[in-house]
Amino acid sequence: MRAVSVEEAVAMIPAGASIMVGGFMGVGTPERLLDELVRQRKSNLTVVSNDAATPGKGVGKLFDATLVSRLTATHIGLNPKAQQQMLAEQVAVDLIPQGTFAERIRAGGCGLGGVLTPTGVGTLVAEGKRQIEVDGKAYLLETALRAQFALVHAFLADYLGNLAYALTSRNFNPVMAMAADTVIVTAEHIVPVGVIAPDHVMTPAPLVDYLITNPNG
Amino acid sequence: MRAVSVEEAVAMIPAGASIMVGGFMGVGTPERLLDELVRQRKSNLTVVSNDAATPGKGVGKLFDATLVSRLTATHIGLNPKAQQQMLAEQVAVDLIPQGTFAERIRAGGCGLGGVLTPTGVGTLVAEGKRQIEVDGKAYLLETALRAQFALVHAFLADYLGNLAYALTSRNFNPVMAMAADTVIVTAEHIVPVGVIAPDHVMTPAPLVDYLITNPNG
Amino acid sequence: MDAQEIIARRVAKELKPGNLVNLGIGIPTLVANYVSPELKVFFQSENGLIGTGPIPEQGMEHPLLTDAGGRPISALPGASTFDSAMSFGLIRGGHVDVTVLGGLQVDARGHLANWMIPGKMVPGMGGAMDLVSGAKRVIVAMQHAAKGKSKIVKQCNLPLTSDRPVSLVVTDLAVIGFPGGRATLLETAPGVSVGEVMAVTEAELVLGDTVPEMKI
Amino acid sequence: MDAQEIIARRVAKELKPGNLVNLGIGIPTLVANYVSPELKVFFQSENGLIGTGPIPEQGMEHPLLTDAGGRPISALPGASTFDSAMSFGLIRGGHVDVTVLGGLQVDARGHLANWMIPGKMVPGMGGAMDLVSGAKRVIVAMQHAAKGKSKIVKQCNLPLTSDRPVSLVVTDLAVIGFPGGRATLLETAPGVSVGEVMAVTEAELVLGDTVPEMKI
Repeated sequence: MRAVSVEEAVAMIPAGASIMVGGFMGVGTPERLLDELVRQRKSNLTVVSNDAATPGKGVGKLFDATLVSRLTATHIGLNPKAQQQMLAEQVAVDLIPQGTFAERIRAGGCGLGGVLTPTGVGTLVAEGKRQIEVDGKAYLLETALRAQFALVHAFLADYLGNLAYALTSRNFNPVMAMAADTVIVTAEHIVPVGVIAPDHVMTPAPLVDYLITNPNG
Repeated sequence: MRAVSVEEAVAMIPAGASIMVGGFMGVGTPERLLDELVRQRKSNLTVVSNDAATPGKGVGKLFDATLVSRLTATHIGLNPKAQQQMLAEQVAVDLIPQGTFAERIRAGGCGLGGVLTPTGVGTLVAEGKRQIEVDGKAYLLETALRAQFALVHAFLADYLGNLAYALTSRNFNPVMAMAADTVIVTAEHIVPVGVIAPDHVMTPAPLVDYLITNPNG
Repeated sequence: MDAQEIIARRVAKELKPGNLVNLGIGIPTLVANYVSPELKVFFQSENGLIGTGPIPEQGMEHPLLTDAGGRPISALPGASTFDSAMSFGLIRGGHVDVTVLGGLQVDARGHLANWMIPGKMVPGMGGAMDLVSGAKRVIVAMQHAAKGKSKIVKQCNLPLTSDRPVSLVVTDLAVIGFPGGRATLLETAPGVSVGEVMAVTEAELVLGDTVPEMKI
Repeated sequence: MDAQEIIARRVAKELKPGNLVNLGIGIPTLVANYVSPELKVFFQSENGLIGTGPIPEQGMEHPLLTDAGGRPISALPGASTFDSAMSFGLIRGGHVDVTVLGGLQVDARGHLANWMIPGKMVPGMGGAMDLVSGAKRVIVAMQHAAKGKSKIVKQCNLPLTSDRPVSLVVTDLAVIGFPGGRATLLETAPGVSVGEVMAVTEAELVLGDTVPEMKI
C-alpha cells in the first residue's frame, strides 16, 4: 500500500475507466475522490454503484458533471439528473437487483465465475441469461462483475491499509475492495498500525493499493 | 432465541440427523455440544465439518464414539480413527476443496443454488459435476449445502443471540450459522445486550435459535 | 382512521415475537408505528442494519447511520451492522421472516408488480426482487385502487417483481390471501361489505364461508 | 546447509515487498525463517488470519490463535482475522500473491499432484486445490527425488491438484520454470551440475543458454 494525495490518486484513473464506487445513497461514499474526479474532469466513466445518490451528493456529482457514460446500479429513483441522462440515452444504464449486484461483485472479488440466484427468474431480469436447475428449482446464472478501480470509503484505516467501516456506511465497500484491479481508499480517521483489533478489521491490508492522506495530516 | 441447557439442546437432535459443526482442527468447535452428543449417544449422524480434528478433540470425539455415518469435509489427515472408519466403509466420506466447502455452505445460507468455481476443474473433483463456461473460462457448478442443525461456537454471545468470534476460532462458524434449519450456539462468554457493538457483531441475533447457558451461570 | 393507518395497523398484526422484518418505503414504513416493543421484532434495513429504531431526536442524527433512503435512523440495543452481501444473504436465504412491500398490481395468482411502469417509471428494482424471492412471508401493503382502478388485477400487465406469489395483500378495503393459488377474500375493512370489495376488484375473488371484519 | 534449508532460502528470494503469501505445511513453512521483516510480507494462515507471526513464547499461546494445523501461532501488529469464506475469497480471487506448497509430483507441463496417493494416502485436499487454482503465483517447494525416484515427471500418474500449471518448482537440486508450457531448468543448486540435474530428472528439461547457480 502507498499513501498518496487525492490529486495523485485520481490522476491514475484515465478517462473512460471503469470504477466501482462504495456507498448507499451517498452514505459510505469517498466524496473527496468524486470531487477530484469532477475537478480533473475524468469523463466517459463506466460506473458500478448501488444507486445514483442525489444531485450534489456521492455518485450524483458525477452525473451533475456529465462524466458517466455507463452505469450498473440497482436503482436511480432519487436522482432526476441520472434519470434524464438515461432517458436521453447519454448514459447506458443496467439496472439489476440489489442482492444480485452484491453477489456479482463478491464473485468478481472471490474468483467465482458467477452464482445461481432465484432472484429475477420469470421476470424481465432473466432476459438473455442462462437459467439453470438445481434439485428441480430454477436459478439465473449471474456472472462476476469487476472494475479497473474501486473507490472505497472507510471509517478507520491504518498505515498498512487495514480498514474498518462504521454502521450503515459499510454497505458495498468491502466487496468492492476485492473486485477491482486497483483499490483506492479514503478514511475518516487514519490510525497507527495495531489500533484496529485483528477481529475488527473488515478489509485486510493487502487488498488496499492506495490510501488517501487526510487533509489535516 | 431461547436459552437452554446443553442437555435440552442435544435432546432435540435426533439420531440420524445432519449436523454442521463449526471449527478448524477443533479450534472454534462447540465442545460441550459434542460431549453431550456422545453422552446421549446420538448415532448415525451426517456431519459437515472442515476436518475430523484429532481423536479426543472437536469432531474427533464423534469418531471416537463411532457416531458418524457420513462426513463431508476437506481433510481428515490428522485423525487416524476417521481414516480407519472411512477405509472400513463404516463412514461414507465426501472430501471437497476447502474454498468450495466454504462457498457451498455460504450458498446454502444465502439462498443461492450454487456457485461457479475454477477450483477442481480437470481433477477428480470434477467427476459428476456440471462444467460451465463463462467468458471462455471453465468452472464447476458447486451446489448449495445445508444441514438440519448447525452447532456453532462463539467467543461472545448476548441474550438476544448476537455473536462475535475471536481470532482463528471464527472460521466456518458464521457461514454455518446461516445454513441450517436450527442453529445451536455455545459461547465462551455470555454478555448483556448492547455489550457487543453493532459493528462487531458477526452473526446477527435473528440467526440463532438456541443459546446454551454457561455452566457457571 | 385513514386508509394508510388501517393498512399499517392490520399488517402489524401479522408480525410474531422475534420475527426479523423488512419494511419497504411508503405505507410499509408506517407498520413499525403499530408494533409493540414487547414483541421484540427485529427490523432490518437492507443497507446493512438489524435493530432499526425510531427516528433519532434532533441533534442525535449520525451521517453514517441511515435507512435505505439515506435518512438518519437510530439503532436499538443489540443492533448489528453488516455489508450488503450479508444483508441480501439474510434476505435471499429466507432469514427474513416477513417483508412488507408496496405494490402497483397484484394478480389473481398472487404475482406482484411493483418496480416499473414501462416508458414512465424506470427507477430500478433496488432490493424488491430479492425480498419477494427470498423472504419467508411477503405481505403487500397498498391501497386497493388507484385513480379508480383496481390494483388487484386478473393478470399483471406491468413487469413482475418475482414469479413467486406473495403471501398476503392488505389494502384499505380487504385482506386477500392465495390458498391454492387463487385470490381469496379473507377479511374486509371495518364498515366495508363483501359486495363493496367485489365491486371494486378486477380479479375474481374466492370467498370463504365467512369473511370476518379486520381486527385492527 | 541441508536440502530443506537450500529450498526454503531459495523460495524466500521470490517474495516481494508487501506480498500476501500463503505457506503450506512441511518445507514451505520453513520459508518464513528466511524472509527479512523489512520486506513487510504478509503471511496468511488459511484458517482465517493475515499477519501470522512467529511461534509464541511459552505461556503466551492462546487456544483461539492457531495455524491451519491447530498449533499456536502469534499475530503481528496490523494482523486481521476473518471467516473461511473470506479466507478462500482471498485465495481464489487472486489476492494471494504467492503460495508455496509441497508436492508429490510435478510434470513437464507444470501440473502438480500433491494431495492423494490412491489406495494409500487419502487425507483430503484441504485448501491445496483452491490455492493452486487461485493464487497469483504458485511455487512448489519439494525434494527433487523421493526414494531415488524423480518427482519431476513426464506426466503425473497421481491425481492432479489443478489443471492450472504451477509457476515455479524449487528443489534441493534445481529451480524449474514453465515458460511456453515446457519444464525449463533455470538454476542449479550450489555445487550441482546441469548434467547431474538432468540425470536424476524424469521429465525432459529445456535448457537456457546459461543455467546459473542459485543465489541463496
